[in-house]
Amino acid sequence: MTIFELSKPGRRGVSLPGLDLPRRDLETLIPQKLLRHEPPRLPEVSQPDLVRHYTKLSKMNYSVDDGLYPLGSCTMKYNPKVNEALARLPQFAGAHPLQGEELSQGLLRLMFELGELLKGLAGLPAITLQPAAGAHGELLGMLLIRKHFEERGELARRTKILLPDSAHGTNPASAHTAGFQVIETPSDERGMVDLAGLRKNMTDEVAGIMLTVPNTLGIFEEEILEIAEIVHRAGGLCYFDGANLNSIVGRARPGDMGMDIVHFNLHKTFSTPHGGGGPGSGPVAVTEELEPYLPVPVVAKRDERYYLDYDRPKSIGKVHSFFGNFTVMVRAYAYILMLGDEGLRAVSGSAVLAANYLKERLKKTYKLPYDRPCKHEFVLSGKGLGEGVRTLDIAKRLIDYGFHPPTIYFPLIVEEALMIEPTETVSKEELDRFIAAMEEIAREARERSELLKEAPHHAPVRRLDEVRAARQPILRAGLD
Amino acid sequence: MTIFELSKPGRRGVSLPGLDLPRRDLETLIPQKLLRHEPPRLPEVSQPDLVRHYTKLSKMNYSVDDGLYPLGSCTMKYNPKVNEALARLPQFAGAHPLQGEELSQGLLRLMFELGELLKGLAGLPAITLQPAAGAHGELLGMLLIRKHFEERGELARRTKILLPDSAHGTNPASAHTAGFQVIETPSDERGMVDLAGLRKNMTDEVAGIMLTVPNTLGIFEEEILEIAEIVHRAGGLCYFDGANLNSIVGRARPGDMGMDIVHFNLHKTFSTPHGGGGPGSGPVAVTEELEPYLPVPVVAKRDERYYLDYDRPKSIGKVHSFFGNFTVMVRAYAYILMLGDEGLRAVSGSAVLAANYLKERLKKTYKLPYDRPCKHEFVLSGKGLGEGVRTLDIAKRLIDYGFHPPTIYFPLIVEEALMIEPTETVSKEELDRFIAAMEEIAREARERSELLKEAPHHAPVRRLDEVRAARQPILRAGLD
Amino acid sequence: MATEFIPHTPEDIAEMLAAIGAGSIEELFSDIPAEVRERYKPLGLEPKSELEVSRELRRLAAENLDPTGFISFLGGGIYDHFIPAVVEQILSRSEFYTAYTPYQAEISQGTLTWMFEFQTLVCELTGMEVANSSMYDGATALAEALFMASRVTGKRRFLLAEGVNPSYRQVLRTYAWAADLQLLELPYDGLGQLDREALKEQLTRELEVGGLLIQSPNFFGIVEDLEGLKELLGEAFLIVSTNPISLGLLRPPGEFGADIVVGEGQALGNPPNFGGPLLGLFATRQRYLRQMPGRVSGQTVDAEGKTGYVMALQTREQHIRRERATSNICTNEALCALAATVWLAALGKEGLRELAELNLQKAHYLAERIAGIKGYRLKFTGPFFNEFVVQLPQGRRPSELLAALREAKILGGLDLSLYGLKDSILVAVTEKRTKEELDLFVEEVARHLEEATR
Amino acid sequence: MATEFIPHTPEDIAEMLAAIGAGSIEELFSDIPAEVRERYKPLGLEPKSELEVSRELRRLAAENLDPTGFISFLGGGIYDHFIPAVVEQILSRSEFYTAYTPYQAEISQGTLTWMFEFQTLVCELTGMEVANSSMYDGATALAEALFMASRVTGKRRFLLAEGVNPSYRQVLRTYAWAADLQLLELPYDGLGQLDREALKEQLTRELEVGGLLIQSPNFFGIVEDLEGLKELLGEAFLIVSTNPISLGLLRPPGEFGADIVVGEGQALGNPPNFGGPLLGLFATRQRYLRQMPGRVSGQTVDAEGKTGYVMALQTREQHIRRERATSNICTNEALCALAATVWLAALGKEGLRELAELNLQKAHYLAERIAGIKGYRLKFTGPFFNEFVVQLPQGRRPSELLAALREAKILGGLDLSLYGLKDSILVAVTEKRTKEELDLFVEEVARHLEEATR
Ligand SMILES: Cc1ncc(COP(=O)(O)O)c(C=O)c1O
Ligand SMILES: Cc1ncc(COP(=O)(O)O)c(C=O)c1O
Repeated sequence: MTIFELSKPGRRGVSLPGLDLPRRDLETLIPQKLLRHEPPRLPEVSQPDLVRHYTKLSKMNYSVDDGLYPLGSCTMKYNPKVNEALARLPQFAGAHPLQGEELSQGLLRLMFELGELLKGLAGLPAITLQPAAGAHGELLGMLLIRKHFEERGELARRTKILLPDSAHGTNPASAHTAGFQVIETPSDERGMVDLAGLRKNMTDEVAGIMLTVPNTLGIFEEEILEIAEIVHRAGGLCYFDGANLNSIVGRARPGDMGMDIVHFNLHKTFSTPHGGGGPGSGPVAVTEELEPYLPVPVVAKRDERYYLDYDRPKSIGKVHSFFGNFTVMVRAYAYILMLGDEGLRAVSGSAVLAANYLKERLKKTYKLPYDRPCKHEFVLSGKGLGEGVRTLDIAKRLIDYGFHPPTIYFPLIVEEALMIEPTETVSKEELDRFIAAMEEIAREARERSELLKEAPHHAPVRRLDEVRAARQPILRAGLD
Repeated sequence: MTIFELSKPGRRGVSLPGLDLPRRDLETLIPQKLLRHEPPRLPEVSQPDLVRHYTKLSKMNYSVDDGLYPLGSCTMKYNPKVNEALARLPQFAGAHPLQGEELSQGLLRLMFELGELLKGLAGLPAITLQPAAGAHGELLGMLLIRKHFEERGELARRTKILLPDSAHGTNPASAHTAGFQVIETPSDERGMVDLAGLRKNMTDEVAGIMLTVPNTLGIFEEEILEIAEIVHRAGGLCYFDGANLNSIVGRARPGDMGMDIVHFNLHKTFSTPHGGGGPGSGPVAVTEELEPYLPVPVVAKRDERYYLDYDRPKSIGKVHSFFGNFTVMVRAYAYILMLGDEGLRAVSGSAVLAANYLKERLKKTYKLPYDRPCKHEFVLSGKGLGEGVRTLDIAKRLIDYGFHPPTIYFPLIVEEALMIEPTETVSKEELDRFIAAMEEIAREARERSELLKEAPHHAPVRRLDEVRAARQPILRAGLD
Repeated sequence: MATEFIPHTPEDIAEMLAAIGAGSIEELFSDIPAEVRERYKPLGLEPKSELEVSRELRRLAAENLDPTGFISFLGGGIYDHFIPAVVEQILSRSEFYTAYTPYQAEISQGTLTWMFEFQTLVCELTGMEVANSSMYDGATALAEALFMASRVTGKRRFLLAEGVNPSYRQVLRTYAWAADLQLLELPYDGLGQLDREALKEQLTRELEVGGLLIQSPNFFGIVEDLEGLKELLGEAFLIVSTNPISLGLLRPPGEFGADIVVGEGQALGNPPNFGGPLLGLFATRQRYLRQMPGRVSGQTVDAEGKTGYVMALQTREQHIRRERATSNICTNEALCALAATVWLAALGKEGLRELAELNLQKAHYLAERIAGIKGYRLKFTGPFFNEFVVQLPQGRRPSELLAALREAKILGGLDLSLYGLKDSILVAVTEKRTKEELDLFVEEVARHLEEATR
Repeated sequence: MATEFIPHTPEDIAEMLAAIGAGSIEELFSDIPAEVRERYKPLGLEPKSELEVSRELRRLAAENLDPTGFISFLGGGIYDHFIPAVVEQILSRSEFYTAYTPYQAEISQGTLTWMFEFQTLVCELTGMEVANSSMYDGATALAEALFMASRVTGKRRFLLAEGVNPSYRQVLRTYAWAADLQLLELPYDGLGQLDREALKEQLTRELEVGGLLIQSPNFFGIVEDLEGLKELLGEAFLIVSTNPISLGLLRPPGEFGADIVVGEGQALGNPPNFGGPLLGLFATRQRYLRQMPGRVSGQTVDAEGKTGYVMALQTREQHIRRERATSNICTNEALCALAATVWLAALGKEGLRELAELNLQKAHYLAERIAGIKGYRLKFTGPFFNEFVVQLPQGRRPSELLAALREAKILGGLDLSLYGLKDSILVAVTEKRTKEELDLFVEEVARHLEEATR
């Protein structure tokens, strides 16, 4: 049921003040031809009905506050509530981006300090907070690489970006958006970048490599230093997709691994809520060499005063209307301050512990194609469980057990993949309940596979027809 | 599942700052014998588990924001969201009651202005906002009556309070608490106070009468002026229980009906949320004659300055630690300002309209013992629907249809009562759905009565055993 | 007419009137005597929009102290404690705050479960066996204890320690007057504790005493010596009003044999609210259960044997027992009790202890430093928790000191001259105060002394 | 070690390590090269409690402007509009804000339903046929429109009106550079509108033009004359960036034949957030649907035939199509789009119109009154919505005027000398400004003039 179905002429959800000054005829202000003839058909609903509708909708969602949300690659950790209160302080949420530096010292200082902390965690000396999400950070990173080679006059030649075949979809898409051609480089049987393959692919037409570390199998690239050396020796740059930083935060730094560019997902590692799909924030840290190319403005400090530095002649320009997703930064900053070094270390420690625990327990029941110690996540295969049972069925059946399913069918290099990331914010009791559910489902797959194929049985709706939605897309409500 | 079941030693939901000054040994500060040996066994839970637990609990509740909540006598109307934001302003919620008048002018002004508005709606010249709920207001009202007769030297004789047999339970309890003896006076076949009976009961031992208007049958006391006259002529005072004011607000005033004392339920008529049982607020307006007895302090104004008047020698004293439920008053004040006269009139108009609409439609299916025009609510009987079906069964079955049941088994003068108060904040569509559900249930009662007797079927729990809870009360979690 | 809160369109209204057979809404009010309707006088208020009313209330708010700009040492029953953000997150779940009393248990398990948790927590804190799910506030909880003690003991005379919060004493006097009970006030001694000799004297003299009402920590912050009181009282009730936060460290009244323990629960996760809503705590002994006022949640099972909760022992309550109910209370302070439940669960076993100790240590640090200023001294020598009485140097006026502190953005405490202690102020220190703030307080007091003596 | 956000007790950890067969957590990190681990340098941060961090961030907040204390006329893409309290109530439902992208449709019907509503609302506002569920912000939405137009038309040259927000133009230049697209800027005329002659000239000259990017109301608040543009452009795309609030009154770009309509949706229920998060709106024609970037929710049925919603057309997206996706966007601005949905639903059909008209009327009242001050004039003569450019009297510096207004607690607008218009300021007026505030603004401007000329 959509809000439009609650609409009736004459209802309204909120009243507005009357006009407190003389009214002028519209036509004297705006030429008739530029005025709207028919008002947009917004719904007309009373405030009680409005609140009831969205309250009802909210209850049709599963969320982190409902329980385990082991969506691999997404780091669905608990979002500390105090951060919500802080991000809503009127001086933060109510600040206009053009109110001027003198009235924004605290805001700029917060951005500056957060940047310093993130630089410290990246092990890199420069940063921008401008990207609005991880993929936005990736795009920015690719633009920096582009600029780097443009400045050196190598752009015409360096047209390729290498990607492991396990890469997240945003990586090739971002590289492509920045005008690069994407070349896949293979993984070896351990799930890591195949060095021989890399050496072969790493020609002088290659601008750089994008690595996700740990990769999307949850496996740390043990030979990362060698990878960096191969790439650097051939004149390329290394991009570190930091989406999975939750696994090593407080223990290891991309900069120390030879990485030139790193993006953070503040909405993953640093616990800012995912908002049903966003907003996020994707700061990008870089080497000194790349620093001049960062987008304007850069938040800088001089004589205890913070300012926005626009005077950066080599900058690539701008990728966001203003400075990025500020109130997301507020949350991440508060989070890092609360945890401190010890807490950050505990985060990666417990995230990796929980993942390995689940992996060890579940591999007895499910196929584990890459059977190695993992970091924050691991990938099972749903294959071979029972007559015609697919990973999709397992996922839908998990819903009946009260859990959000893992990421499925990704990474592409594992057939029928189930990518499981518990995060550190879930109790062992909950992990054990999840294991029990997974085991039960495996049994059901053998004995009563229709239970899986027809799942979910206990959700606001039964299984939805995705094919139909693709074939005859209905993307807006019929209002006539 | 209680929070205690999530507890494990070493977990915690929030950390605290360390001590930032030299620590002294506890025993040097407090004698050993006054120190606790065993800490209270509070639960030890992490913040994610804490939030998930209470989020889960919240989803086991039905609330106004979920839909129709026709709990008779409770006026479960929609609570405007802006009032929540306003009540939480730090200058309101963070104010200490003893911070002094000079720092509290806005707070006192708000109370003063709200008092003025309520006086206007009561049609009475004096008010106190001190009572924390309706029953507290009743008690205060009874104390004022007590004081009135004490001052006149009639207390020894005037020991009785008259109550119609339809009265709400708090009325006799409050009268009794104030030291009065309760005498029931009968209703006539129309559901109103029987004047002949009243005349008989209204002796010179009677201090006054407590009337709920409209009464708990939802029927307006048409002869209220006669009632007041009878009582006054015999030297008694008239108390008006304003719990049902939603039915006449903006259209008629208790003061104009000859009432001497009126209590308001801000959490009913004035839309402040019920909080799962409270807090409420029960201001009491009185005649000039009773004004000197109001509890201290009274919020007063002199030369544009607001102050707390404690200098009231005839005051009965105090019934609350401070000034009453201030942040509830904030919400009520904002509500009245938003509605204005026109809105208040619309409230009672639509509340009465909705009730009569439901009544007329439902009386075709259910017994309506007092078939008269009603005000904001009406009372059906669940009798005679089907083989052994009781009102309790109807109520529980309504849960399966997604509605909160009405108040049941009250008022006592109707057998198997169903007391239905829709309020003005529910759409006609929702009312029609409720009617359809009630009709369907009546059919079920005849044809498949076990459906009712075993209801609810679609609730977080099945029907609960109340008898067992009374026989072997378990009122706290076992922690050993 | 459809306002934003009323979904009835003109069309809806017409349809409903038609179903009723009425010509107009007006007609539905013809049962109200015409003269009453005619006498109605509107308030003279135009409807206003949310934006306008918000602006107006924000303006009113701005006429007050903004507590975020001041360092507060105000106490006297209401305290400025830390409230973790989780509390507000849970309280703003509309399923909690827009529901009412859980009359229909099957769709009120959220409320009934936390009530059950709350009762357990109150028992744990106080060392008692049963607790209800809230009373209006600390003062009325104490008054209800008085009534209950009178019901159980059948006595009409009670002793009241003068260390009890003066405003509670005033409420007690009002309630006692209503019920024809007598209250006899007992003085405090130089420690600030109940004068035990006076008590003994009364007890030997007054054979008809129903109980003693005492507060610990008392109004002056002094921890009363509860040891031996119950033994002195015998059958008479020991009724203790307490600050629940202190019970993170202090031996609970239950262990001293108290018959009823009450208290103000605001400190547990509720903001000061300008004095309301507050949270009355009420706990007693199992044997007095059926005399206890207020709502309780009890554990039971559903038709399938699953654990669930219902309102238990409703036969004590007004809606069943009417004038013979154990109290007239109906609407209580549920949401404040939920706040307390979440707050206590968030702090947990260790946290409450830590918090109580922060209060204790900080209060003592400040007290000692103030007592180190020339002419200043602590009025009482008894042990105190997080609040203490400072006696000013001869001739100094509390009101002047407090005004000077206010200039320095410090709310220095309560002027006890309003409560009969001419030369003293009552200073409260919570975990929220930093050493820096305490030192500033001391500095400003010293500076005021200097300036005044100059 | 269990912090408040990690529920693992030492006991839990030991059990989990045992199940894994590891001796310590440390051991789980042995796959990271030792030298990398050894090089790790801590930040030097002690853990802090919620109370301490709150205090610290509140202190930072206090170093800024408190917007509640100022009257704001700042615009330039971000506006101070009324947000009814219902929006925050819904946004604080954790089911909404702690969920992620609705990959699992059956337990994401809440999100998918409002996305579907949002798409419908954007179509209604813009007069377009399909819309996605959000882009990062107005600037990147415009950049995505540029990319899409280039994909569809196969062209690499685009015309860009100079009236487009300068910061959007900068973003466009960056993106265009990445994709090797050319942007040719077209000037505005004395009305403040696109110079149509310049456009015609370019169109006759440039055969390879893929489209025109234009903003209306433009950066100067001027409503562009969109009539006839599509006819001039022919196959080339008409891409319009708009302020959605203006569409409560203005004829939507869709009715002028726009191929893509984008915009900044912050004004719809989102606070300024110091410039982020914002809300990129994106709408286009049905025929270009499969070239559209971003997520969309589509209606379908479940196994029992019940209506439900799923993420539709995912084959356009990066997680399926990878480098051939229609955009690299993944995480978007969902919660801001939810705010916009609730906001629009709360205002409703009448409300949005009323609100837009309040903006228009108030802006014109203020513009006229300022233009009535000696020496002040409106820079442009074209029609404007809620924002306008004021040219100061000769020799007057915008920065000085704005500083003077700031003293009077007024944020007077943007200094356009930073954007190349030396003597001008950009003033925005929303429904939140009262006549009183507008009159104060005029008074202060006049006073400043007087003082400066004295
Ligand atoms: C490995 C990886 N890289 C990049 C991204 C893109 O980040 P965002 O969604 O913030 O754009 C994701 C997000 O899911 C990811 O998992
Ligand atoms: C008629 C009537 N009177 C009095 C009361 C008592 O009000 P409160 O619950 O606020 O104490 C109620 C509440 O239900 C009521 O319905």
